[in-house]
Formats: sequence, C-alpha cells, structure tokens
Amino acid sequence: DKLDDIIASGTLRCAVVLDFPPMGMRDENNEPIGFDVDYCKDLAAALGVDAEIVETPFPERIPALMSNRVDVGVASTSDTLERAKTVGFSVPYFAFEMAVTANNSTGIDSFEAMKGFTVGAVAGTYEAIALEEYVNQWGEGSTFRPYQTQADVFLALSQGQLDATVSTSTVAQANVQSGNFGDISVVGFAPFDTDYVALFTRRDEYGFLNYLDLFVSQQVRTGRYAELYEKWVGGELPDLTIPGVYR
Amino acid sequence: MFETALTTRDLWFLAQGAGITILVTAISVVIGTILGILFGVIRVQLGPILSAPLTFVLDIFRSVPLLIQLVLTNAFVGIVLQWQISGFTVACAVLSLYTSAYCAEIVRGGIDAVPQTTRRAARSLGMTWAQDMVYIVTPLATRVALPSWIGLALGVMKDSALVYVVQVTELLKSTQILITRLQEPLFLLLICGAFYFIISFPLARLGGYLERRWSND
Amino acid sequence: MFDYTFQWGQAMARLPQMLEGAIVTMQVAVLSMVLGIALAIVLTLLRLSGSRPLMAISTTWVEVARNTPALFQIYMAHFGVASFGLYLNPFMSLLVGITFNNAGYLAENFRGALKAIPDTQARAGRSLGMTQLQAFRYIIVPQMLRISFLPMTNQMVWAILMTSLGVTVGMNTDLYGVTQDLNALTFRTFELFAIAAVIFYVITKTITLGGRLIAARLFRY
Amino acid sequence: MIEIENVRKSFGALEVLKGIDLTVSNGEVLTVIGGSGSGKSTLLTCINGLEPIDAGKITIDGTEVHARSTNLNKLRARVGIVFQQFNAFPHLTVRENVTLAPRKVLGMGKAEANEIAEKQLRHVGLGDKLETYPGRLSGGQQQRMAIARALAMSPDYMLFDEVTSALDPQLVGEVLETLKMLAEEGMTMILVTHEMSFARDVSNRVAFFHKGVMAEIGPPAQIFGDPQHPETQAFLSKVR
Amino acid sequence: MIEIENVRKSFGALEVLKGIDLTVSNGEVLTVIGGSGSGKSTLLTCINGLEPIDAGKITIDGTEVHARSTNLNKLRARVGIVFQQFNAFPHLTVRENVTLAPRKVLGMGKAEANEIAEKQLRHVGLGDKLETYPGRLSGGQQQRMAIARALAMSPDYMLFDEVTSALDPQLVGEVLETLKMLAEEGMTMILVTHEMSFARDVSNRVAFFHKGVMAEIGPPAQIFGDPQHPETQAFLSKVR
Ligand SMILES: Nc1ncnc2c1ncn2[C@@H]1O[C@H](COP(=O)(O)OP(=O)(O)OP(=O)(O)O)[C@@H](O)[C@H]1O
Ligand SMILES: Nc1ncnc2c1ncn2[C@@H]1O[C@H](COP(=O)(O)OP(=O)(O)OP(=O)(O)O)[C@@H](O)[C@H]1O
Ligand SMILES: [Mg+2]
Ligand SMILES: [Mg+2]
Repeated sequence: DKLDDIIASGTLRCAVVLDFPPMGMRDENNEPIGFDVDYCKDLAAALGVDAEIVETPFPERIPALMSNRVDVGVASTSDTLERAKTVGFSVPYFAFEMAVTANNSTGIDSFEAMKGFTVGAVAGTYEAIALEEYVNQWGEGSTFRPYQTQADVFLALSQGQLDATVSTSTVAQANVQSGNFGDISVVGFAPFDTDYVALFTRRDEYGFLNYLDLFVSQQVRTGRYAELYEKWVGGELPDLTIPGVYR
Repeated sequence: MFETALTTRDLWFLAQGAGITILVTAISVVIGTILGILFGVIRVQLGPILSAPLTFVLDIFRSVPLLIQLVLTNAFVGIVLQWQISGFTVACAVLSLYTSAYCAEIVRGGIDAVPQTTRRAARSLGMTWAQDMVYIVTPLATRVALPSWIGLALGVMKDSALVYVVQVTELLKSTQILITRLQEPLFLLLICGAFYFIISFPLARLGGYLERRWSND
Repeated sequence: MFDYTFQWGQAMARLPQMLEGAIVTMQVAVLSMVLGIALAIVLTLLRLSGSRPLMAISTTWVEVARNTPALFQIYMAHFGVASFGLYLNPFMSLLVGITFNNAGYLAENFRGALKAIPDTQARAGRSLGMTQLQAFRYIIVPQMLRISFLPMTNQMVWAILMTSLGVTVGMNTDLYGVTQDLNALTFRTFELFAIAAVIFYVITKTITLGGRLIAARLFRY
Repeated sequence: MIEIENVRKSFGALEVLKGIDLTVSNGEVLTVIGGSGSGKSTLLTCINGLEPIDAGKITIDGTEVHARSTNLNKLRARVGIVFQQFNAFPHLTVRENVTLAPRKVLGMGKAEANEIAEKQLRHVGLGDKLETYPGRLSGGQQQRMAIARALAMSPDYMLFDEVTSALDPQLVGEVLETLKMLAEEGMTMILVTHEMSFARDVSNRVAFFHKGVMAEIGPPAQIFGDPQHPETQAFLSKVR
Repeated sequence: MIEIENVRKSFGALEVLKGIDLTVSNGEVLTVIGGSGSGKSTLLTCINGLEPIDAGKITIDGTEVHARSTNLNKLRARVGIVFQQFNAFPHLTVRENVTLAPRKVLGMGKAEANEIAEKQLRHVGLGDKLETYPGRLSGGQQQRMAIARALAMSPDYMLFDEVTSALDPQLVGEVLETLKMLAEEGMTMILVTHEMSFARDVSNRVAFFHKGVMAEIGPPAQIFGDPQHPETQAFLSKVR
C-alpha cells in the first residue's frame, strides 16, 4: 500500500501552500520554510525517508493528491465533511482562529462592521466559503472577491482594493507584523467555528491514515508540536482536542 | 520605487523562471511544429472532407481557453487515468498540441500558396510526390509560412505564462512569488514585462521584416 | 479502463450557473472589442499623425500589447496600476487588460489594411473634389474594414478566451471563475472543466461562423 | 480657359517642371506627348491642384488654382481627371462609384445623382453594368467607368493621363472611342497619351515635353509631319 | 509511337473527352486546334498520366500509361510537357530549374546535369542567364526555360499546351522560333496552339477538336484550305 510505497521510494512528497505564513512561505533564498514545512520534514524523518516539498496553491491541494502528484497534504486543510467524501483526513494537527484584518482607513473594527464593504479571501478555502455566505446574506453594497493566493489578498488589502479580509489568525498576525502591507491591522475574530486542520491522503489508504493519526499524537506527546508552535507562531498553544467528543 | 529589497539571489530566481519559460516554449514549439507539419500535410493531402475529423480536433485547441486545456488535461491524466506525470510534462504536452493546431493552419496556408500548376510542372518532369514536396513545395511554402510561424512561436512563449496552473514555476509565477515576499508589485512586474518584451520584440520585428521582404518578390 | 467514477449529474446540475457565467464572459468580450476597435482607430490615427510624441505613444502601446503575455497585462491592470492609487475592480481590471490587448493587435491590423489600399484611391477621391475627410470616410474606411474584418473576428475569439484569465484578479462571475468556484466546492474538476470547455467551444464557433456569414452579406465585391 | 504661366515644380532636388507656359482655350483638345519622366503627369496633377507648385501660376477661368483662398474641392469638381490606373472604388457598385461624388461633394439628391450616373454610364457604353462591382469588369470597362465618374460631376475641363496604357491591346480601342466622342462633343481636354495616331486624329494642338520643358507645340500636322526640335524628331522616330 | 484508343474522360457530370482515337508516329508534329473547353488540354494531361482516364487506352511505345503496373514517374521522364503558364520554380536559378529533375529523377551527377542544362539553355537562347532567377526573366524567356527544362530530360516526346498564349505579342515570336527548331530536329510533338499560321507551317497533321470529339484530322493544307466539317469551317472563319 501507500505506506510501503513511500518507504520503498525513499521520498515523501508533501503538498504545502507556500504563500501562507507562517505555515508555509519562502526565505530570502526563496527556499520553502514554515510550520508545515517542518512538520512534513518531521513526518519524513519518522518514516525514514527524504522530504520533498511540492508547492501547491489552495485550490490545487486536493487535485494534486488525486492526481498522484503528492503523497500527503500538510497544507493547513480544514477537515470538512464535503472534502472527506473525496480524501481521508487524519486527526487535527493544528487549529486556527479566524481573524478579521482591515485596512485602517476604512474604520472597520469588527466582523459585523465589514457589512457594506468589499471583502475578500483565498478562493476555495474554508474561510472564503464561509465569508461568501455571510456576504450574500448582508446583500446590498457588500462585495466578495476571491483571489488565487493569500499574497494577492493581502496585496489587494494593502493597496486598498479590498477593505477587509478574513484569514487564519496566524496568517493575519504574521502579515501585519511583517510591516510589508502598510496600514492594516487585525481588528477581531470571525464568528466561524474554530478551524481544525488535518493532514490528508487518499481516502482508502487506511494504513497510512493510521500512521498519520499516531504521528500527530506523537508530535504532541513529545513536545515537538509546542516547540514548532513557539518557533513559528508563539503565544498560547491551541488545544487540538474537541470537548465532549472523541476524535 | 528605486529602493528595492531585490537581491541578486532574487534576480537569479527570476532568471530560473525565465529559463523554464524558454524551456517550455522551446520544447513545445519544436514538437508542435513537427506535429503541425504532419497535420498540415495530412489535411492538404486528404482534402477538406476526409480530414474533417482532424480539423475538428485541432479546432478545439484553438477554441477553448488554454487555461482550461491545461486544467482539464491535468485532471484527466492525473485524476481519471491516475498516471504519475509531472506538471512540466503536462504543460509541454498541452502546449505542443496547442502549437500544432495553429502550426497546421500555417503549413496548410503555405502549401496552398504554392500554385497547383507549379506542382503539376514538377510532377510532369517525372518527380515523385515526395520529391515535389521536398524540392518545390517546401522551399516555396516556407517563405509564406515563416513569418507567421515566428509569430506563433512568440505567441506560445507568451501563452506559456499560463502553465502556472499545473504547478510549473515559470517567469510570471516566479515574479508572483517574489511579490509575495518583497511586496513591490509594480517594480517586479515591470522587470517581468521587460523580460518578455526583450525576447519577443526583436523576433517579432524579424518576422515583420521577412514578411515585407518576401511579399515583394 | 480506469477506476474513476464520473459524476456528470452533479456537474450538470451546475449548468445554469455556468451559463450565467458565460453571459458575463460575452459581456466582457463584446465591451472589450467595441472599446478596442475605437481605441485602435485612435492609435492608427496617432501613428499617421506625423507628431513624434503621439507616434511614440501609439507605437509603445502596440508593441507592449503584442509582446507581453495577456495574463501579465491583466495582472498589471489590477495590481500594477493600483500602485498609482488607481483601483479597478476585477471586472474593470479584466476589461481594461483585454481592451488594451485588443487595441494593440487591432491597431496593427488596421495599419496593415491601410497599407494594402493604394494611395491612388484617396487621390482619385480627392480629384473628384472630396475633402480629405470625405475620401477617408467613403473610400478608405470601407475598404479597410473589409480587409480587417476577418482579423477582427479572430480577435473577438481571443477576447473570449482571454476572459478566463480574470481569476487572477479576483473575477469570479465569468465562466471560468464560476467553474473554478464550483470546483472548490465539489472537486469534480474534470467534469466541470469539460463542460466549461464545451461552452467555450460553442461560443467561439458561433462567433467564427457568424463572422463569416456577416462578411458574406456585407462584402459582396 | 486654362492658363499656365511659368510653372516650376521640383520633387526634392529633382526639377520636374522647368517653367511651363501654356494656354488651353475652351473647346480645345490638347495632346501632350513626351518621354517617360518628362513631367507630363506632374503637369496634370498641378493643374487640378493635387500637387502644389513652386513658382508661377495656374489659372482656371480666372481662379488661381494655388492661391490660398481657392477652395480646391470646389475647383476640382469642375476639372475632371482620369489616371492611367483605373482607380475604381472596389467596394462600391458601378452606380455607386459614379454617384458618390455628385452626392457627397455637390450635395445632389439620390434620384438626381442616379439619373446623371445612368446617363453618363450609357454614354460610355456601360448602361447594363449599373449594379456590377468593378472587380467583375474588364480593364477597358473600368477605365470607361472612371471616365463616366469624372463626367458625372459635369466638369468644364477634363484631364486624361495615359488612360489606355494599362490596358490590354484589344481593350484600348473602346476607351479611345469614348475619348473621341467626348472631343467631338466639344469638351475641353488635355490628354497625355502614347497613341500617336489617336493624337493626330483628334487633337487641335500637340505639345511635346522633354525633361520638364515644353520643347515644341503646334497643330498635329506640323508636329508629326515636320517636327522642328531635334528631340521631337528623335522621340517620334522611336515611337513609330 | 503514341496510340490513343477510344479514350473517355469526365469531370463529374461533364464529359470532356468523348472517345478519342489517334495515333502519333515517331518524328511527327501534330497540331491540335479547337475552341475553348473542347478538351485539348485534358487530352495532353491524360497522355502523360497527370489525369486518370475513364475508359479506353493510351499506349506510349507499347507501355500502357494508365495501367496499374506502369511507373508513371519513369514514363513522364520520357514525355516532356510544357504548359501555358510558365511554371518556373521561382526559388531556383535558371540552371537549378533545369538540372533539378535530371539529378533527382534520373539520378544524374551534378557535372553531367550541368552540362546538359547548359546545352539545352544555349539551344533555346538562354546561355547567358544560367545564374539568374526566373523572376528576372521576361515571359518569353521563362517559357523558353520551361522548354529547356523539359528537354533536359531527353524526352522522346514533347507535348506543348498553348505555350504562347500567356505571352505579350512581341514575345510570341521567340518561343515559336524555338518550337520550329525542335520540329526541324525531328522531335515527335503534339502541339496545342491558337497560332494558325504557325500550325500551317510546321505541322505534319492538324487535328480539330470540338466539344470533346476529334471532328477532323488531316494535313494542314487540307484542314486550312478545304475543311470538311462545318464546325471546322466555323472555327477557322472566326480565328482568321
Ligand atoms: N511624388 C513624387 N515624388 C518624387 N518624385 C516624383 C513624384 N512624382 C513624380 N516624380 C518624378 O518626377 C519625374 C516626372 O514624373 P512624371 O510622372 O510627371 O513623368 P511622366 O512624363 O508622366 O512620365 P511617364 O510617361 O512615365 O508617366 C519623374 O522622374 C518621377 O520619378
Ligand atoms: N480539373 C478539372 N475539374 C473540373 N473540370 C475541368 C477540370 N479541368 C478541365 N475541366 C473542364 O473540362 C473542359 C475541357 O477543358 P480543357 O482545359 O481540356 O479545354 P481546352 O480545350 O484546353 O480549352 P482552352 O482552349 O480554353 O485551354 C472545360 O469545360 C473545363 O472547364
Ligand atoms: Mg505619367
Ligand atoms: Mg487548354
């Protein structure tokens, strides 16, 4: 099966989104770095193989797996039921809060205040799908605009083409702190559920899925999860368990 | 605008993207031209009715956005057929067929431009079909076709900007990656545009020049 | 032959949404052609004006439009010009990008067409007492339109195909954008894009054939 | 009356007309002959103001052609010119070719312009080709259409520049017939031609041009029978 | 010897050759005359196998032209044909035009082919144009080059299809001279022509074609002096 194939081939190919700081991005040598990149390398090390980072834009994550271009997605992928019809998810390996980032000139100070403005997110993501639903409810004056990459979203925000965006809080913090995007700030949280993200692979690869579950658990137990969190994000470690239910 | 965080390493990164652009273009133009000549000759030989199926298929490549051709082929090969083929290969394959569809038209136009009577004269001297093709039709058709062919090759280079959808990091995608990090969109885009322009412009001019020169005699 | 299950039904259920997208695609293409033709005539006149700066503007436009990728031009229209504080929404960015491209290619066409009309035609007009403008309007322009008609229908086809590039500037209401959105929801990549391909094919064929019919009616000489 | 006084004209360094003096009175048919490049065509295009002149003066019925105040478009409506190349407007039918200028320049109504066009086209033998496009006409027919087009403006003067030299030999005759007919009707004409026998039969005077100078002018009998200028003699011995 | 037996040929519904019988013996010069569309050109292209036939048989020196087993390319090397349009290969010099087929079809060496080409070109009066491109030649020169090109294959038979009718009148003479010379040298030829006086002077027999039928054949004195068939009479009275 897949697990044997990977070990035999000596390489683990991970789909990673590289314009999604601090989970995935590039250093000044334009080499991939970030939480997901390290996580993939840990997984490869555990399997005793080399890691190969395959850069994948958000909309392409699942097609890349389906077309056999990658073995596993380490790509901050929300574990929705719709997606689970197509791919198999591990237990969550990370959890995001959704933050609202606004251009300061707009005076937007909360999620609700975005009503009547032009807002955007990355096409095909959890937050984009949720935000578009809100915008449709708000109606008149509110516009939703999907861009192809997280970078384009923040570029548009800094240029004033977008008034506000909803993104994971880690991305929002990282981008605001980078100072690259001018006069923007994080103004609050979006009332979406906590976005649990999971590793994913082919739906029928039970052996590999099992391995991934155990690997996520080991990362937490050994403290590696906390270590990586401190390195890339910092602050309070998100709890990966859901109260009142198994998984 | 003139204070930039762009390093020589980044320029090298852009150059690599440019290298991919040129590589994809070169491969596709070479394969596409060979196929295009083949298809063009087949179409002329079979006549419009017998070659209708081929015409129809080639027409699709010229009537559907390249972006969709790429996404669709990628999905078909990977998801439906489950072949493990790199995005680079898919990009080259699609662009080659895309090129061949346009090239077949150019070849057909070139061959049609050789007067039937001239070809008859060649055959009446006892030359075979192949000899007629090699010694008479090819040199004459090339004059008609070469300027358009140069235009086609440049078109393919520009269109290769779309192969980013199958995860090939060519010039424009490299530029976008740098924009992500450096946040200097205008400056970086200008560099990128200048690169395309520098390759394309002189060749386009050459094509125009040949066209003018050869249409005079 | 392969163990992939096609789910055409699920994709076909989205056809109405995609057809709405096709209408937006047509709108962008038609508008960009109308504006493109108008601008191309202006560019052609600028090139004939004899004034160096005006000729330089026209030449630069034409050469940049013809020698850089359309995707680059559209990206520039959105993120590039925004650096000057000029914000175009996705629809406008796409429209501006394609119009810029159309105008450049068409201007070059018009110039070629003008060259193909002998000087003696205008001269014959003038010698009958027509003003320069009358000779241009009644003698030159009709002949120019005939020569450029086929290239114009080709450009229209390209305009349709170029609308697919709108997704890079946040466009999600055109045919390609709608298809991509639906893909993010359902992951039926192959089925959805196959349907989009058929719609594009039908549109472009209609334009090509329609163009030929119109040309046959319009230009009977 | 067309009066040409000491007209000079250069293209760049090349002096093409070196001081031409010539008067054409009403009803006269003047033929201009001469070697290639001698300035014959240039003179005609100067007369109807298509080319500016460098010195001298051209007056038509008292109006100075190259004066600033002259409305050239109005003037040209009164001076028809037909060129060697047929210059049919290919996108218009024969009828439309002929009616365009009367309607747009003279502001004639459609019915009136049509009537005149039909009359002139019948006149040159094209009464049955009204709705044909020029591409379907022979060279001789196209040239006759061009003549009808000029005549439809009811000009007082007609200039013809080698109107038969782009034609196949068998088509020359029909166009010359048309010109002869016009001459007999009393139209004032200046004709540049290489058809010597035609020049002899039809014209009142013949002018011989040589290198931008009018070397000799006189009745056809004199020019053809007893040419004075050595260049005229050389030219005529060559063309015969 | 060329033997044509009851040959029929149609283009779609149009029957162009309606059963032609004709034998041309070696050393004979046969002229074919007839109205436009009567099938003269079609007959020639059938003889060298450029067109298939529907019925009947054409035999050249015992080889049946349209038999499946016949190597047409070999056969065509022995039957030269020259068309109305000059059909020069514009991308090759005069020398290359003439040497191409001998080298590629007959497999001749470069030196030998050159020698033959030079001989044939001198023969038709183009000895000084070897390195010129056809675009620089007059129509008559191009046509003579086409003749030399066919002759360079050392054919046993030559077919000529109105080789002078696309030429300006003053260039016709030089091509006819060349044909006359060939006839005097004893070449077997079939000539389609509209030059009646030439046909009378040069040919051994003249065939008159009418609507796909060979209406009459005989020595020139009889055909031109005393035509039997009413259509021949009508045709000859028209062309004279
Ligand atoms: N627009 C122009 N620009 C420059 N030179 C010109 C122009 N028109 C004519 N010429 C030159 O002026 C000279 C006279 O030309 P013109 O056409 O008047 O001669 P022509 O007597 O009509 O000769 P032909 O019998 O060949 O028509 C020629 O040397 C010609 O090359
Ligand atoms: N390839 C073809 N397809 C269809 N019809 C043809 C073809 N070639 C010739 N024809 C027709 O066959 C008839 C005979 O043509 P052919 O050229 O043999 O006449 P011809 O006697 O040579 O006339 P001409 O003196 O005009 O050359 C004509 O009506 C012509 O239109
Ligand atoms: Mg002249
Ligand atoms: Mg014929």
